[in-house]
Amino acid sequence: MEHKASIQPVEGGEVKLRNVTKQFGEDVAQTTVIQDCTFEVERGKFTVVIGPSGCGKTTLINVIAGYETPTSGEVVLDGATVSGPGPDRLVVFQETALFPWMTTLNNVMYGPVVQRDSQAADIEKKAHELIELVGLSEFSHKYPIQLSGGMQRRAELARALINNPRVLLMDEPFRGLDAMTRQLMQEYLLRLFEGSGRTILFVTSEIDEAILLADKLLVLSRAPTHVKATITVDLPRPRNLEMLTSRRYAELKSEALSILYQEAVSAFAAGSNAAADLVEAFEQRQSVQGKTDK
Amino acid sequence: MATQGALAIRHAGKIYDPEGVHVVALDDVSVDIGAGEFCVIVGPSGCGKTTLLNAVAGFDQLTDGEIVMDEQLLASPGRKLLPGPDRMVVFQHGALFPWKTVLWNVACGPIAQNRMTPTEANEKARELLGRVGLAGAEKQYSGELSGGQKRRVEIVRALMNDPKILLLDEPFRALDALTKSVVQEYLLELYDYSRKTVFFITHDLEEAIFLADNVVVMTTRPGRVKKIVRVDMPRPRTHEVTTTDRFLQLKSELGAAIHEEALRAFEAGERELA
Amino acid sequence: MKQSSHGGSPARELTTWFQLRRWLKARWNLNLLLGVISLTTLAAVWELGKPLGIPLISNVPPPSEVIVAAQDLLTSEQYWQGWYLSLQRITIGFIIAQIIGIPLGLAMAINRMTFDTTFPVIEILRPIPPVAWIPISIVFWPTREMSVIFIVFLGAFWIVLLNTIGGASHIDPSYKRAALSLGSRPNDLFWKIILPATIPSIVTGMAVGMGISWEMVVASEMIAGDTGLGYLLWLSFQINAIGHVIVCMISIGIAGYCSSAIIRAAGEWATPWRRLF
Amino acid sequence: MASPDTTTALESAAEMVSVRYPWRIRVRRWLRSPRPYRAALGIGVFFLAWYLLIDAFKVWRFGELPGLVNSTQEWLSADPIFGVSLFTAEYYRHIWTSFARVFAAFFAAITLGVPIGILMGWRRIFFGLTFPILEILRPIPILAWIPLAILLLPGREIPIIGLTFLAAFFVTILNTLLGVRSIDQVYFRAAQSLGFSQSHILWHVIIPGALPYIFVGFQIGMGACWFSLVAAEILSGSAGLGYKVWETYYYVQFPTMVITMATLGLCGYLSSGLVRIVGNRLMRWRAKLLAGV
Repeated sequence: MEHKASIQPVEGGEVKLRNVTKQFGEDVAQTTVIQDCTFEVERGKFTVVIGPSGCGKTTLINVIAGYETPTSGEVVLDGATVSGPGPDRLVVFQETALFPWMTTLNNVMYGPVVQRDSQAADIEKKAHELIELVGLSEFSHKYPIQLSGGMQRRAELARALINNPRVLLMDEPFRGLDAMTRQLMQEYLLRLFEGSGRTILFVTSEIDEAILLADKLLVLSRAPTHVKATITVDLPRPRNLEMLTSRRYAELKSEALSILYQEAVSAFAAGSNAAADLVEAFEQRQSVQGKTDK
Repeated sequence: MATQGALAIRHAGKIYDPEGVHVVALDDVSVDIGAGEFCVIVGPSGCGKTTLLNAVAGFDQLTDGEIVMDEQLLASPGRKLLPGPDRMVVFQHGALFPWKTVLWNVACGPIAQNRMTPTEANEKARELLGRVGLAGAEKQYSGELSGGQKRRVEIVRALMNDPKILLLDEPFRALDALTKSVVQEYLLELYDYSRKTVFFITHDLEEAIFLADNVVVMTTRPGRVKKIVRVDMPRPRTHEVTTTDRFLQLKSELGAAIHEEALRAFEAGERELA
Repeated sequence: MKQSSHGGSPARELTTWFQLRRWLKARWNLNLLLGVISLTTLAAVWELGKPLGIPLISNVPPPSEVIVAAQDLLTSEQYWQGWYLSLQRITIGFIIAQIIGIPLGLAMAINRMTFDTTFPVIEILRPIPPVAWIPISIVFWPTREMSVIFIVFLGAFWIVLLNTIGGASHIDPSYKRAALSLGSRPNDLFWKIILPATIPSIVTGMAVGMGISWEMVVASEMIAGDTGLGYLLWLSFQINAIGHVIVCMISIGIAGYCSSAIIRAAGEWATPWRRLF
Repeated sequence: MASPDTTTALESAAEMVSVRYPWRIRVRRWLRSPRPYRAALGIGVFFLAWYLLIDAFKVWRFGELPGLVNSTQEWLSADPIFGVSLFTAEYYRHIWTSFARVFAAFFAAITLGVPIGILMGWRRIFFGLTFPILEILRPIPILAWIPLAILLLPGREIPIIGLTFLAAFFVTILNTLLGVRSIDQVYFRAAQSLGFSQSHILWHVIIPGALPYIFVGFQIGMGACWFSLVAAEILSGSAGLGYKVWETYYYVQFPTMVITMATLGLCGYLSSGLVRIVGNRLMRWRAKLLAGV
């Protein structure tokens, strides 16, 4: 999978969250999903957010993308407060959100076409280039239902990239793919973006995926969500799957896991069934570590 | 040690739609699993792993070859095999009846087969559920459980029937990595406790090595046996083995083979759709 | 095939036989066979009902008599005029129902204010069976023709309206979000996202609505009409020409089936993205 | 089996069991939202339009129709001009007659339709034998059966009930069939592996698994019952709400016509509500699943 075209860097892309709080509902039914969340997505870096399932990661992405307005606090992109969705921050969705009634080509062309900022012929040319870049040239006239899971994710990537977003928001984009396809997609993503200078905010619940991709790893607390810890991932680039066996990787992983563990314990104490799985996972790991330390 | 449940698959072949598209799903696959052995099949999507499992379970018929259990011919192209409680299956997406409680789900097998009275079955079910850390969940509907809990209940349900062999079809696929590791350990614990023969299918190489006595790597379509590797790490295992040198050695030995097949499958998949 | 590679297998002879049976199975469509059996039995029971004196069925003229009646009816001008008029009523009433129902449904799904004010009124009117509107429709409309069309309209209207609302308000929010992110204006959002995403539900609503329209045209022609297939059915019954009654029933069945088939085909054509290959 | 019909049935099945907050919170929320006031506005405009178009200005043909004031007065009057109001026995006699017919027909339809539907979904041979007949009969509108029903069935009462029955019967069969077919194959496989007997599979897999669809069928069937009941009563009845609608037309008792129509709406609404309540009771597992507990 070699590609001639490559991804050009863009201006800007620095995202700052300042004391963002998001609440839903009112009265007795009110819940706070995000509480006083402050962090920074550095320009040109790969920032990964990890947290226990159901902790409000998707809400966080929704707030940054502008689909939800924060109850208090603000999201700042390159100095300007975000006030709604826009093509400068594009989301690659968890379950694919390609429009099923459009072919791959039309899906990719959709952004520039509705923004009406360039000639139709230019748009189509550029769309074809990007489709080739993600390896889907033969599929440009197929509908999403006719593509495999991995292809759909790549088509969605192309649909986002054609708009030259300043930040790419990826919300568990590889969820639902099988282990093998997932690894292939991770490698693919690394090759595509390493050295491109693009700003990416990537959300995941898989620790291995998180460390493999990240420059900076943000560990979230359970709901109400805030950043519990920031870990700088200093593994060298370009990265490959073999790094998953390195010593530094193991250190980073256990650092992240111990933070996640505390969160899971408190979620479990609060009566969450999903957290039960996690607490057990960590307890197992602890006993393992205890033995190896001896 | 188990004396029952030795499974031999000899020259298994499966062709879908011989007149039309003629898809060869399995081509001359032979696997021998000793009684009480944990055998894991790894391979990319569409390599015929599930076809093989379905043939053993009795959901599907081979078009070639035969399946022998404990020296007895179970199935061959002319001999239709029916599903039964001697070969219990744990399904990819789970098959707990969502309209029943956990206890009912676990206890229903022996009751339906008239092997136990409801009281006995419920008692045994409670004991086994306790063993996998689910005491107190009996009265919940199975749809209310978390992913990891569901899988545990399902394995317990299978074991309740005292099968000769357990067939697991990518049972942990939908779980995240951490949850997966818990359920894997529970599975190993139950395996050490019951010593049933296990036939396990997965995509995930680490999972395969961690669990298996033997790892069988299959090629992408048509499914053939590419490599069989014996995992000689001692039991009982916990996740600490995943950091040992032997584990990493096995992983790199098998990793290359699997990566190659995965890529081939990936490209074949794209060609097929084009 | 590669059987010789392991000819020693005890299953070898069986394999050939097995393949033969598979082949037979693939050619010999079991369902087709069963269908032929069941329909032949049905026809036989119907035909023999009278000579054998089977209760209920013996009152119905057997197929042989129905065929004679059909020959009789198929040559009459009134019959073909019935087809023409019923189809005309269906078409007009049905199209009006789409013209009003689809935009109203879309408006209700998009605009909360419209929904909140209109939906309660719909909830009040909808449970009244459309047939019960026939008398008031006759009183209101200046001609019988108009009142029949109104009833047909009413039959299709509710279901089309409800399906449009349902379809448009259950669009996966991630489609709308993606579209907004990519810079859609409200216009784009409506024409390029909401409308195509609603088409499958609209088609379903139309297919069901067409069925109800036929019910309504038959009912209103029987009750209040003086032409059309429904009226002919009722007339035949009143002059005790039971063979004609059955021919009319079959004709209406065929007409209904064909109109649904047309809608299904149009739906397929309008939603190419739902086809897998 | 992803036909469009299937998806709508699924959606309505999902709607049937909705997430429930405590009622006090629901009421408070509802009152705080603009919805009740908008609803009041919508209904107000409807009745006002009725009043203005008919009672006040008699616009065009609306002048022929029964007015809001007349109809309401008649309905609430202790001594109604045309003999039917909330305070007359005749009113309840008609309601009772129609209700009795609908429920008799509905129960007959479900006791026959559900087993047939289950057999069709479960047994391939039975499906092959019955489905063609169903497919041939189904396109014929229920109301086109009226002459034949009168002809074949004895008396005046049984043809009406028979026709009402037919409406619900087809719907029930079809939805039950869809329901059985919608059950994931994996549950059947699990049941086979677990050594379930056929009756076990029937009671513990097929019936609970198909129940959501079956109840959607019941709801549609209940609607169809009222629908064909009215037609049958108009054409051959001598009592009942449908008959009354036609009679009031015939004798030009228009206010009573409105009363009867409104009553028909109310009866239809109540009976489908009843089906829904029973369905929710029987499918608690689904309520919990959908609420995401």
